[in-house]
Amino acid sequence: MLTARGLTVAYGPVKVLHGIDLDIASGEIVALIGPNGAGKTSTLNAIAGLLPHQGEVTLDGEALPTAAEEVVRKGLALVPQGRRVFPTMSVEENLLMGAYSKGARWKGSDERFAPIYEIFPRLKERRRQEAGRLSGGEQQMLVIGRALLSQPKIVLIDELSLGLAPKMVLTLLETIQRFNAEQGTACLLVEQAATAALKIASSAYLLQRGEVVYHGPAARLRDDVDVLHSAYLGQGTARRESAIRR
Amino acid sequence: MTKLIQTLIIGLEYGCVYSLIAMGMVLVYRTTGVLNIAHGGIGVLAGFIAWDLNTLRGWPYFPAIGAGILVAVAAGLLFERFIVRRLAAPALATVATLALFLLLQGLVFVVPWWGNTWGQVFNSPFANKQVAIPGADYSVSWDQLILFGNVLLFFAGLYFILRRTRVGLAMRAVSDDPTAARLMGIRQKLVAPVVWGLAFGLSGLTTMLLAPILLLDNTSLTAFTLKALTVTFVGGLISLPLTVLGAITLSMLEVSTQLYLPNVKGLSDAWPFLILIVVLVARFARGTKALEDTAVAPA
Amino acid sequence: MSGREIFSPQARQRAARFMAERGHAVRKGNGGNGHGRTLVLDPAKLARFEPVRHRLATQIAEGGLPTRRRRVEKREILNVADLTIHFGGVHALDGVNLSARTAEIAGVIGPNGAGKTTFFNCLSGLLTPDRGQISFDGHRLNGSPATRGRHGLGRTFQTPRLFGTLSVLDNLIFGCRTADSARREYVFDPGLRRISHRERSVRLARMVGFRGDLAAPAGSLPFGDLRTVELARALCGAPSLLMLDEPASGLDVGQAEDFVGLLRSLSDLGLSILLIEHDMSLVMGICDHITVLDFGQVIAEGTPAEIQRNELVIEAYLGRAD
Amino acid sequence: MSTVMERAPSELSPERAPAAPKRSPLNRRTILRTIGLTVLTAFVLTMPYDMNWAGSAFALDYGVIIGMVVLSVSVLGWIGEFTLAVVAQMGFGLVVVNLLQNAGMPFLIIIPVVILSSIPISILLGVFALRLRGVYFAIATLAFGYMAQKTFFQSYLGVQGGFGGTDSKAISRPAGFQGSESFYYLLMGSLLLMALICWAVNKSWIGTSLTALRESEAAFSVLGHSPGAYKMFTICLSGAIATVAGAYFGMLQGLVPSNYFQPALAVLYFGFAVAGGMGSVGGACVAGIAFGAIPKYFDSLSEGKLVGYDQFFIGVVALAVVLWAPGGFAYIGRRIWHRLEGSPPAAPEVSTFEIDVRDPLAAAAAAGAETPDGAEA
Repeated sequence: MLTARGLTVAYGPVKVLHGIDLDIASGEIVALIGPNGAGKTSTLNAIAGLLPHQGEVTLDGEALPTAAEEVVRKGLALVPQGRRVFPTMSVEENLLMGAYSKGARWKGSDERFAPIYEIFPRLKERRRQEAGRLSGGEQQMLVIGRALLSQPKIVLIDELSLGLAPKMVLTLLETIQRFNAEQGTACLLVEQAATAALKIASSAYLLQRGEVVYHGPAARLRDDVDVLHSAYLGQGTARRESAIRR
Repeated sequence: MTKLIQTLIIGLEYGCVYSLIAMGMVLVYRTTGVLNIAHGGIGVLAGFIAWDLNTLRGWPYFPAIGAGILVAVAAGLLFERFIVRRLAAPALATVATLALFLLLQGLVFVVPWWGNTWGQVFNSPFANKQVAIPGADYSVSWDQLILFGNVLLFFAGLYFILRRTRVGLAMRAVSDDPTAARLMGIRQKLVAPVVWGLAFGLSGLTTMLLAPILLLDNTSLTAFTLKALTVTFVGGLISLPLTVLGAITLSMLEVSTQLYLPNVKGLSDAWPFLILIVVLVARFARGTKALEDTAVAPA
Repeated sequence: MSGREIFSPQARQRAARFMAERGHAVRKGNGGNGHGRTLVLDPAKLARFEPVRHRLATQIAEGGLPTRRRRVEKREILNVADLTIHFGGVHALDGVNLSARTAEIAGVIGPNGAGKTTFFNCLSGLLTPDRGQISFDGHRLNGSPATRGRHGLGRTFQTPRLFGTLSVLDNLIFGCRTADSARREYVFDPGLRRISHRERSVRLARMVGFRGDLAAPAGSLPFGDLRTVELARALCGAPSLLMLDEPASGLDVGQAEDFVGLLRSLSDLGLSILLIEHDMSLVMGICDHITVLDFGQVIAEGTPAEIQRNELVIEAYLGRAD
Repeated sequence: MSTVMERAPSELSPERAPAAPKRSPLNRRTILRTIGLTVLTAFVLTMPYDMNWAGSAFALDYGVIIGMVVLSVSVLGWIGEFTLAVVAQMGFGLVVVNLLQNAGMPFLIIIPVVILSSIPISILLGVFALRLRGVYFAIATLAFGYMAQKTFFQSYLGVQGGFGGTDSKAISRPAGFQGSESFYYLLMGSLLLMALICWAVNKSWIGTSLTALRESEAAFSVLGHSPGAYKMFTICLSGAIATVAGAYFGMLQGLVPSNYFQPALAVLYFGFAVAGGMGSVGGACVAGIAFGAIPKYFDSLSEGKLVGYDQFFIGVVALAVVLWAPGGFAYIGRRIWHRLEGSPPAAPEVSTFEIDVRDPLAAAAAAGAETPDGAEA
């Protein structure tokens, strides 16, 4: 459904992505993992139109626009890194902004928000509270809920686990899995904490220094702890990489 | 007692003016990152157009001020479309507003039939009408009441726009986090004109409300704008309620020193500076820990 | 004469001697102190660093790198105790303890948002911590970043912060001025104090492997050169502790290897280095001691080998494997 | 460069080495510079007579003083700030001159004392500059200027119409410089001296350091240089210029009511400085003289019928500068000069005027979101 061909991103003279290819089928959960500085976030930001890039990105065979505000209208939502809630707006208002691209108004918003409140009952309890005062986990729930309200075909989630307790990460991942099973929303997860993400993903990409070094079933990557270990903590990296490529 | 009521009323009056101006500037600053120095100048343009239509061309009062405000709104839209949008950096756009400010202050003299005199009388139909306050030897003029009423209406309207309407919510979203707002599908190209139009219109409205109380001249709003500028600082150029609070505090202090301590020369005019120092000390004693741009708080 | 040229037989000899010396130094260090380098350079690793040695040899041939080895005294130069800072409700650093010794490379690693850069900013005085003591070179470290800089705390930044419109040479001279006005000795090459700013700058630029035009505005350099020049500028300031914030990110493999060789060599000459780095193979390869931060807390410290085996570290990086 | 050349000529870029033998552009440059300097000197010396057709040299005197004020604003561009307190500083200069003249001091003592007297006020402003940046600093200076006018000047100089009442507030020109033309030479000489000092400072290592400070304050400070000291120095330099300008302004006008020192005027002067090119010495002088003198000429030509037109046109010019030449007159002048010389065109220079209007923290956070380290760290 979402395909990227030769995606290249450069910050001035520094190339951080060297023409990578990505394929995500509809209804699939894909994990994009790799160490710091591998270019994961740049990949997401480029696809979502926040970064100028080269290469072709298509959604359902249709080329995606290059401006972020237009991309979301095509059915691709990005949950950016760092829980970017609108801090001075209430939870409800944040959610309404999530549905902005669908032309949402206050009228009928209750029905619209109902499924989100069902997944995250905590949000319903705090719906009148300022988003900036929520806890980290609640903010993460809010941004995921907000992204889902644009009724995307695919949602890209950047560093779900950043700054969250492991238990909260598991809860959120389970929710994503459930939502995926029920609604068929595809999902591209960028994670540094790889193990958890690999558990719910069906396939995975391992990124290193702006290049895809592994693409295949998530299970294989999960089982081969050594490969992961070396990718992250650098033990005989070179040998392992060549092993993966084979 | 009379003195107290007088203090309250005049203090409130100026507080309203300061907060109207300051809010217009904060609105623009928050959503676009531009400090709109021309805020006072736009009001002068609108005021003179309304005065022109009313006094020179014999239009009735209300259509005339309506037209004046409309011109201000149009100026805002044009300024956004042709100047702000072309300048990528907010800093440059700030300088552009400064240029606009000079241009508008001079404009009054350039239009020959507006006269080179300082100050035009622009009375509202309610001039000289007053309401006595029971139990005190003091009366409120209708113009003052209209000012209060309008400010309340404006606050209510702004509150409604920012809380209930799509475009208002979008404005708040942009001011909270421009990048996240883009990801929601909010188009800056639609929000920015609204903001500039609203701010310039607000400036026009302020002049209309002030003109009956003061004379209309090319700097009628400037002195207020400069004070309001220091007031916006109290709200850290960010918070609307804090800005209003700062405005009312400043005006109350000014008026009460004038009335109660008339012998202390200059104290009433020193308040903006003194408040500023207090705010600075408070802000930095509490500690913005970052010395410099490197220090980005973790996300 | 550029770096690409073939050297004279003498230069080649000196290069060979240097390589032998370095190999020797690494092994000797290994046996010398208790917790030192458990990293024994296996043949595969050596092969990987071959280009570095080659390039270093080139630099020596050009008179760039100081070759004279001195006996280096090892003592604690930096001691951080209970360093704590918070932004709003987030504890960016929470009771961090760390120490660094002269002539060693200490690494600070950790996942995204662990507080590594905040830690550096607290050390160099750009941020004021809520709590905690930093003692450096025998006295308590407080005061402005400038004072700390003059006390010998040099650093680079995550994104290189060169003075873009000034020439490369001016950038470097800027560093040298500090060294002279603060009367600092160059730990890694005392001879540098005796030569002019200009000469000193040129020598240090060549030493870090900068081959470009010294008169060019620093802003026009390619990214890799920005990093090397920033390093050279920090060295010009004659630091006794050099803090490097991700010095190898954005560099290609060859440049990164140059860096490794250079840092190792500087440290052998007596300079203390504190390093934040993402490239784990690099960190594991050159650090004597590693501290791992997560959520602003020290979750592990030890030698590279110990860190690689540490369960907590693996968990912090990979998430809970259950 | 010499040491580098001697040590290893090949270490410089290959383009630089062969450039030396070409002598023809050098000659052309020398000729052009000589001609330019001669014309400029002749023009500066004869200006009051060249401009005779337009009225008295009074307008020119006024312009030169405004040139000093704009120079003072522009100098602050070296540390990337802008000030709205110059008008207040002018006022203090004027008051000091008045006090000294009443005490019977000669001119040669007055000016050094005026310069010294500017330092405490500059230091007060400098304390703000250590804490505040960009618009925040400007607002602080604005509030300062506002207070100075409303309290101190109003009580000392009196408001418009009142003129402070007595002759004791009148300021006289120094002996020998009573006429507009002779006073012009004094003023022009002072302006050129100030410009020369500023130019020399900017060319020296102080200027280099200030550039470095502007480019990255963090890097500047961790290298062991104190940003505060450099900022304080620049503010003192700027303050001294503005204060001396105020002293001359008093001598030119004789009696100045406090109304003159309204803070809004500082906004106008800042506009001049932007049009001239923030941070540029020459640009500031040219813009100040032009924007100061030309409106005065037209005022006297039109017998006061054109009062107020100046602001309008200055506004238009400033807007045009912002839109098409953010580097100001200085940038335009440099481009023309390079074309004349036949040397490669000046690099597309970014305006030295870069105030970060937003909260520094917020701006850093916003920038961090777009840069690689923000994205991945």
